[in-house]
Amino acid sequence: MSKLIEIRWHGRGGQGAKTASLLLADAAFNTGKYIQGFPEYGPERMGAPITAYNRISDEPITIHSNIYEPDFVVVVDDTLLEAVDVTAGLKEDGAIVVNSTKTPDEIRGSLKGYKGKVCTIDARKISEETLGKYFPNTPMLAAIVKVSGIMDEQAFLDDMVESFKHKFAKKPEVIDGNMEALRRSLNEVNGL
Amino acid sequence: MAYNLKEAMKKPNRLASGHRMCAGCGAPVAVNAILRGLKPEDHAVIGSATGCLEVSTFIYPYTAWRDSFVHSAFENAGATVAGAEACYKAMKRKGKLPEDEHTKFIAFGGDGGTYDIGLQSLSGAMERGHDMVYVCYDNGAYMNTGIQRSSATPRFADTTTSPSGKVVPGKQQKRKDLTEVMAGHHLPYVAQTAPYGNFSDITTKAEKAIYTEGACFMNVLAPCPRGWGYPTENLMELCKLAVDTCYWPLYEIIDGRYVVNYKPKNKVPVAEWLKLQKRFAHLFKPGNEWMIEELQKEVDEKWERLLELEAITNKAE
Amino acid sequence: MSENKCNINAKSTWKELTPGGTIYDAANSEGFHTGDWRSKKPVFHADKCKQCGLCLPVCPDSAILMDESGNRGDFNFDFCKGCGVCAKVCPFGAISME
Amino acid sequence: MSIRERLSGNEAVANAMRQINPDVVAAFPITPSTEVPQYFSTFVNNGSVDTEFVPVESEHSAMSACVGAAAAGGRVMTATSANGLSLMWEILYIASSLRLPIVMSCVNRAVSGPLNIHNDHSDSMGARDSGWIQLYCETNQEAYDNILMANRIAEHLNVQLPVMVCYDGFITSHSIENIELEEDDKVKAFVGEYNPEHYLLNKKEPIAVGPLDLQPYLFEHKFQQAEAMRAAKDVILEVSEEFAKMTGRKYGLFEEYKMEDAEVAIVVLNSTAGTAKHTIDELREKGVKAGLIKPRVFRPFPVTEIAQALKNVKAVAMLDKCDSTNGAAGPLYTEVTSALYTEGITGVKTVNYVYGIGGRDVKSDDIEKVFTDLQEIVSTGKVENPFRYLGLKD
Repeated sequence: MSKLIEIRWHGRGGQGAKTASLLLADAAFNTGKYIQGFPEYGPERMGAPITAYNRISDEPITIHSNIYEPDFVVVVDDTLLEAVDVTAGLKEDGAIVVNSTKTPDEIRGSLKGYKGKVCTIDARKISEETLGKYFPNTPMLAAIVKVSGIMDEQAFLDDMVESFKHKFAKKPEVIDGNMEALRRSLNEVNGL
Repeated sequence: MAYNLKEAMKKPNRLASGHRMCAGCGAPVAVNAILRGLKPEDHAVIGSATGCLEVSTFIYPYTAWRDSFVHSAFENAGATVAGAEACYKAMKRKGKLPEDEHTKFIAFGGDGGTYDIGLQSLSGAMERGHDMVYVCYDNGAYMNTGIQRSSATPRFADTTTSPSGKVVPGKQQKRKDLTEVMAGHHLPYVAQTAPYGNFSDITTKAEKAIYTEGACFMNVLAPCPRGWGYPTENLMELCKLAVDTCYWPLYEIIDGRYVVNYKPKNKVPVAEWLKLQKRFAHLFKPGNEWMIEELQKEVDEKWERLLELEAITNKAE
Repeated sequence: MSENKCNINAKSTWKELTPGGTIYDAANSEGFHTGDWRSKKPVFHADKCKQCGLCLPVCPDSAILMDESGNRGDFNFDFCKGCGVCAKVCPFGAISME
Repeated sequence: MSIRERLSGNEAVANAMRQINPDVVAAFPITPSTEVPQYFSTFVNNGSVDTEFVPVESEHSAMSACVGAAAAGGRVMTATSANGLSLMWEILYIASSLRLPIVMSCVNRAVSGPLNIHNDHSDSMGARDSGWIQLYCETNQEAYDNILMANRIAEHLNVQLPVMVCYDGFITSHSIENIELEEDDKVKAFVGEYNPEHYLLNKKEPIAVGPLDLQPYLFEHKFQQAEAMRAAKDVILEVSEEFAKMTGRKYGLFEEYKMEDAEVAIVVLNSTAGTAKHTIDELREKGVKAGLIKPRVFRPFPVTEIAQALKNVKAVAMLDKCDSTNGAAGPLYTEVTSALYTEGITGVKTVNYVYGIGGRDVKSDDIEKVFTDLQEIVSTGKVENPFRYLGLKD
């Protein structure tokens, strides 16, 4: 990858879409990339739709606007499909990945005629089975790594185990579950 | 050490001669009395709000302050001195200042800079507990700008923005009780005082305030011959009557415990104090007796309340 | 009495003024005499003075001279503005305003 | 070796402050600068600095406490934005006129009203004549670097003026980006100890600060201040050169991007300059000789240098993220055109765009439109309306 990749995240306040975008930036940074991670700023309120952005590149990034024509879109909560035009500006040769129990074909109907690749992942199921609770961030992070191909999957997993060791230094018992969630998510993206 | 006037007067005047306060002004008398509370060997950083005191004691290139002095603006003496105190703590901690040297921090403000425009800055500095003393020299109006009413101005007083007119007879509101406001900050030491008698009350309280760790507050009556309208030589008489009428009680609040330092055996009627001042002249016109009665009532009620507070806060546990 | 050591006066050029107007010479106001503000002059009658000291703290201008043992002497007319507060507080009539 | 990191602008600045370890930090929270005192108070409470942190009750008191602390002899820092800077207004002038070397990060945000928390430059531009040195930053890297240099500049004996380091709210303050950090010990050595000549806490020499300064003196004191501001230019360059030796990162009074042969250029501050570089790269591929000047030092304003840098272009657009509401142009336009005229450069067509007000996003397309307009100005030789708006819905 040499060109600039732009990613837009849609979530709801409190679900961690912003955190997920920062985690992706971290992972890409740790594999040597230039990165940007920033939310669409405003008073963040629980439940309100929020947007976050990533730019990832092998070259220094100078552009500082929001992202209007993303290469990829991540939707952390499929109830947003009703409320938000999630594919606005999304490049046709890009892809959208939605956290949903539905199939990509079922989702495509809600996407206002988007013709590019549609992927889904059941982040709830993976999260609950591996972490015992619903944390959509971890599966969605792996899903966008898979869908976008922005970094080598093994390098991503190697980096994440290090960052989980750091993040969960006081409760190492959750590291395995998180790593399992990542591995399963890399394999359970539908519509590739 | 017990207060001794002549011993106290041997200390250097830390507000030096050559300042340009009015002849007979109460403020420099109060300031020097406060500063005699400092141990001679201690250095002080003194701040002042913009006001008579500041513009008359540091007119470039002359300073009347024997200690370090800082003035920034009208409403920020509290925060400015708090900043200097914070710096002292940091520099001490970093070993940038000699260990055996002690610096004390004192802010002065008139009632304008303290009761009104500077109240927020004062409240913040006190609440944060900087090791400093804030001294309000209260002359009951904005004297520096030409005697405009302040929230410290007594009810009915004639000022240039509360003139005694044909319809409205002077200031209509009671004065704010700032000493009580400061008591609500739960400070280790709060005192109300005035230059009085042999100055034991004011200087002893200053010493307590300066050497009590934490944020302390003093409210000092400082008569103004121009603003109050009296011949300059009457300064001490006006202080004495303010105390003897219980208009300006001498008291202190030590860790929440009230101590009334002086209880006159015979409270002098407040009219005796009022009649010496031109700002109250209209109260003595026929038909205006009610105003004097109202002021007397206000003074009496506040005095009784103060005595009650003393009783309540000194109850045996 | 300290002099105005930095020698700054109304004719000083910008190069001669201290930056920011900071003065490094504490209490140099003692070089600025306010005695000419006086319209009435206090007169000290040493014979009537009992050395009670009550006049000392009431002087707004610290213009009453004092010896090492704390006894008052005459006025410092370099600074006395003639307010008369001292005369009024003296219990013994040892100060008169003339 | 610099340390490769990724931080937000506010994190970077707070880290620079940790490395500087000032004596006093007094600050009051206001979006989007709030994180700076937040991160910093964590450093204080975890013992990684021995600064006295004063959590004041307002920005007015923040600047007042900074004045008290700086006069006392300390190295003093703070941070604010927008209305916080407005509330400091009175004391900004006092800080500079008392010649106190306070360093502030000003995280640029629209000044109310109506209330808006997003980025523009109305806050620091309003304070442009308050006697503070102003450094503007495109990225978190520049914010970090300028903060590291700011104390040295402010404290220099020829200067003794406060410094405001301005970077864009949210766009720079809250975005995570790559950054090169310097090691703590290197920063410590670079910044050095602050030993003021005269200070309140010096018992051996009590001083008086903040006089009533009447007619015989104030003019001369203000001239001294103006001289110090003029002297700051060389000091900024000296400090920047030393910084470059340590880090390899070079800073001047302004950055020139592809100006060597530029025919059309824009002058713009802060993060938009990055977007403009992206646009210029694209335009250059299409053969447009586009260039950029990004002022770093806005106060003192580099009159001669900026005029000389623009003398060979045919048309230049000044982009202002602040409307002076003077019925004409924004402050950057006024400064640059004044510089051109002063230097006798009259052949350059000039145009102003007020843009990005209240966080209105600036896209590469918007910048491209400016260059298209500039090319039209060059081809027609006329500027129809020099006072324009970019991104306004009309």
